[in-house]
Amino acid sequence: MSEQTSHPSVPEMGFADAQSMGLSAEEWQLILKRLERTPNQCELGIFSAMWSEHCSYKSSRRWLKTLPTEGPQVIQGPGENAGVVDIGDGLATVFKIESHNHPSFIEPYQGAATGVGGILRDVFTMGARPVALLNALRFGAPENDKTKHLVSGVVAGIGGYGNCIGIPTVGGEVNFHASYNGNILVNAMAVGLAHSDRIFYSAATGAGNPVIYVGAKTGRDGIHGATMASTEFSDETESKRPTVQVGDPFTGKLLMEACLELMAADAVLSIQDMGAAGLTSSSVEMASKGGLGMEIDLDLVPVREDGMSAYEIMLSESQERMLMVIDPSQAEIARAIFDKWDLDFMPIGRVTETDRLVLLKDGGVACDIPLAPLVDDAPEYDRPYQADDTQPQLTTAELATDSSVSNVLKSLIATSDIASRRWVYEQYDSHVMADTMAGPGGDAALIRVHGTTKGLAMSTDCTPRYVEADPFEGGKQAVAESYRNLCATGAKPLAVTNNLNFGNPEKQNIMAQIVGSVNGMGEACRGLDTPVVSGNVSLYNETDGVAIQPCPVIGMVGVIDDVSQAVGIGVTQAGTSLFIVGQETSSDDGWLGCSLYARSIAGRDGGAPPPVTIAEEARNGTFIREQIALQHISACHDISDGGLVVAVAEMVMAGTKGATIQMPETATLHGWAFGEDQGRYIVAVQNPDGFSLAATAASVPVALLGTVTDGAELKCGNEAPISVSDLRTVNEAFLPDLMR
Amino acid sequence: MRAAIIIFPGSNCDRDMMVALERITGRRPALIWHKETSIDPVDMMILPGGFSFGDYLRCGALAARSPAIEAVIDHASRGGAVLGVCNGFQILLETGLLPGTLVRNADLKFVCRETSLAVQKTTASLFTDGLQDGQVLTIPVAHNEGNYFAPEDQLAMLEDNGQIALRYTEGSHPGPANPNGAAHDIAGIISENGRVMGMMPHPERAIGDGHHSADGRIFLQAALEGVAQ
Amino acid sequence: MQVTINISLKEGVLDPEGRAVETSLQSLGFHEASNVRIGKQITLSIDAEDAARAQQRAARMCESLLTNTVIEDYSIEVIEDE
Amino acid sequence: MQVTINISLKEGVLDPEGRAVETSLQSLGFHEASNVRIGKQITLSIDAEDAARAQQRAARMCESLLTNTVIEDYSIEVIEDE
Ligand SMILES: Nc1ncnc2c1ncn2[C@@H]1O[C@H](COP(=O)(O)OP(=O)(O)O)[C@@H](O)[C@H]1O
Ligand SMILES: [Mg+2]
Repeated sequence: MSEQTSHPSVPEMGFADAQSMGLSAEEWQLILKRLERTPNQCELGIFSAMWSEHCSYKSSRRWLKTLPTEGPQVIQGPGENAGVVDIGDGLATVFKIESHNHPSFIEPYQGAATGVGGILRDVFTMGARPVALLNALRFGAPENDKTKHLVSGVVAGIGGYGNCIGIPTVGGEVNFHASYNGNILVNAMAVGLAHSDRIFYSAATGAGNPVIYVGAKTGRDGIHGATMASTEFSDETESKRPTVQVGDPFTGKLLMEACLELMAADAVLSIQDMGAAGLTSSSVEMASKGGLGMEIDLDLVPVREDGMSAYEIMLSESQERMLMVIDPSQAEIARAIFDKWDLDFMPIGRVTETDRLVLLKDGGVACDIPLAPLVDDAPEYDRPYQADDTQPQLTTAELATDSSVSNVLKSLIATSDIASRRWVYEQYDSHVMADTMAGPGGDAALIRVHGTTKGLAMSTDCTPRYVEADPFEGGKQAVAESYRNLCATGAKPLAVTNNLNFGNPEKQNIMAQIVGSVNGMGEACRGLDTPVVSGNVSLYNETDGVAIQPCPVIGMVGVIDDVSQAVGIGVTQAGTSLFIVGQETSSDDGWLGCSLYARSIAGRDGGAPPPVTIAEEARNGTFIREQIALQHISACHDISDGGLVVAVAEMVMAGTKGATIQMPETATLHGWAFGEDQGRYIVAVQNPDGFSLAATAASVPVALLGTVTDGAELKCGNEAPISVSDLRTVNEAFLPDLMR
Repeated sequence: MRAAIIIFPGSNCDRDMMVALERITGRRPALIWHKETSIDPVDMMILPGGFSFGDYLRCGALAARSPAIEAVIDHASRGGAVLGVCNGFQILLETGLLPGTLVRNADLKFVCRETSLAVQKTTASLFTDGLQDGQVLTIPVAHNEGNYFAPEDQLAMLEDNGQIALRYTEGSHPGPANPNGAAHDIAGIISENGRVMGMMPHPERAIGDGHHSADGRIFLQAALEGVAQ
Repeated sequence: MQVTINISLKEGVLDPEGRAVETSLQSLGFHEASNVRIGKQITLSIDAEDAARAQQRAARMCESLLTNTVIEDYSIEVIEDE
Repeated sequence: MQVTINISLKEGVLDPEGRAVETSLQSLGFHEASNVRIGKQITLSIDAEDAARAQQRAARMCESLLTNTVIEDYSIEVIEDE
């Protein structure tokens, strides 16, 4: 016990200790210099957590700064718990995405569940009621031994938390690739609604004000999770099995309701959830953002276990906890609210004027360090980078095969990339709150906004194979695809959050992936007027030296003014005409390089991905939204994985009718049918002539593709028709078969 | 028509039910915190869906021991109408107001999807009097423990007494009609006097206005009219 | 006093989880496993003057909350503190 | 052979269910109850030549399926058939 009780410098730490906490020699030297003495264990732990990649963004910060973060719609950009975007009517949407990759690999259920819990806290900390959850998941190859176990645990965990706390999970993405065999990705996104003049921030205010700890008790869960999330995985870490955090969605729900009630009562001055690095990051961030100091008596922290050291209390990642500064005159009201919800409410310290973090324990000082170096002087690296060789541009001719379009279609929609995700999303409560106007299974999800006619639209997207082949184009593409998903429902995209999942940034080619995709993302966000308002970085996603396919996930949120005018992807009206938007009739030599066709049918990985032209994306997206608002479009779907014919098949499977499409007479038919050229949509319209005229007026190329029919068949050119129920059977099989 | 919705810590469909009833009747139901020991007289008490007490121990077990439940039992014993939806159904079984139990879905997975329900009018009940026998309603479910179970003799009794009010039936969903393995395809049952009903599907999520279906509104409307009779 | 309460499903009561576990065990090659049933084990401390009293209180807890007597049986073990 | 496997959360791992049950017991007037932890008890038959072998197979089942060794401990009891 005596180790932490007396003076800060006992026991003395050495470089070896720093190293074991993930700090480099330079960082150790920097700490000694800033402190002008040797840190004790607790202090060193605090430095190591705050300077971890996870908290400090030391490898990515330089590049993140280049992203556009401003716009008239932005109320709060990156730097707070979540981004805040104006949606009119005095309302704002608050959202963020976050990764829980490593914990989910070790304990898939709890890892995924606590990921969801954590991102929800980020959103309600800002004063917003969470209204929707999304996720982006990447698993190893379907045939890998661990995949099945990880899929079932992660999906159950996401559902376990979201379903219980009562926030609908409305969308996401799942993909499989061998590069994720030893390092899955579990990214969770939460979207909330708040009054735009009632946003809560983390900066501490008012020296002397009480610092209150609320929520669940502190245990020894996930100590040093933030540093774990910042180092490479190896079989050794797997066997080390750190105490994992266990989520408690029930307490999470109580905490959410209590916090929202407290905020409505005007008692909160500043508030911060305890996420990665727990009490350390919350206290440091609150104090430093407020330009103040903080003093905490660790003996007052509600703990679950006996004999916890200062180090353990500060670095515990126990879930469902918050730190707040409250108005002392409101303390009784605040306490009554937490009593009602049966939650701990404990004044543990106060805001000070010292610019220092002072921690007391067992009558002594357990830590006394200046705040500035923890945050402002956190190391920032300009890591060298060198891109891998650029991929060759593959021609359609060299990828052609003999199969008929219908046969290729049937193969493609059965693949792991395109197969229906129903097995996943039916385990998520997608309509609790009763505001889900469009849930999983379409392009973007839509959530109605009470008291208005509006709907929030949201989607998560990334195509790692494109990013791997060309980080810049791939980064652009992730934004463009999200943008298309929103536009396809009729919603105007407003802003994005991103989750940069990469390998070890100390390797030059990985760093080049980061730089390239952030640059691409930035260009797309600028061009599409969707600034980045929040995000997360997850690096060192490697196992035994092999990196994952880079996966910079975009989460985009937008608004549709009248949600009753939104359209879905399913075709429902026979006799309507199908058009391709964003493509001339003559341009039938599609882009097959890096496509799913190339990989699954032609057996050829790689090749340059389809380029994205942002100006065309903006023009086409705007046109689609206008036509939907004018109610000229009855179904709409963007063209992405698998290309044109796959998109048509998805519209038919999701709808109640069949379709007939004309196919060009061309030597490069497979390019036309399965090319993944960007910026395109398929729409069903009532009035083809009017639609063509409008497109011409907007300078948007469109081409008539076919008709929606009463039959239950999809007919491609002169090929034998395929019954829609056969398509569904093929498309639905993959996940249930895998998970059987 | 006065309705009260009882809220337990962890309930999460209380607001949904309130909004649905308000849209249907134009009148906002009373919201009652589970610690209340007395409840002003109402025509119908509703136990909403969610995860009361985190579904810990057994679904509905901890909620069924809440102070407000005594008022619900009292109300029911005086012939008052009670509706339990999803977790509310689980709570009703734990209180003993309805027989049987709900165990984990046969495939051990949470299930959220549309289901088709056939209305069974084998006995008089305020909940089904306004509906047609065999009428099919499309209403979603979302639960982990909706697999209705009772010993064979009790099931036979439920059948004989006409207490099975809703049964899963074939519909448009690609999966099996019965989403959870419930005995006798039971989706909802009523008490012998027809005044207490528990059901797994969520009518409040199918009241039109952008929901996939408006059949939940048909169901709730019929129940509200039944109570008013 | 340290008390352990074992709660098992009554015979004849459906146990989907037990069945699923049995199937998984079989498919993992544990062909010798059968009749898998899943129950609960609750451990708690009870502050009581003697074992008999602890036993009695535990039984009350089972009857009033811990078990669903329609489908579950229980047994109680008390270990006296030394 | 009749085998009972008791699975409990490792010490220090949060047991939200145990906590909720404890609170509920308290509010029902069982103030003498504390430290409530909830685990699982799996019973099964194992066809094996002797108890040692049954024990060994049960341990294998625990490691490969029945327990989550990251957060759970287990113990095995074998009752020989007569
Ligand atoms: N992990 C998931 N959770 C919830 N919904 C999902 C998940 N994965 C996919 N979906 C849903 O399935 C549908 C198809 O997903 P995806 O193929 O990624 O769509 P798109 O290509 O249009 O981006 C979408 O509606 C998506 O929201
Ligand atoms: Mg998508």
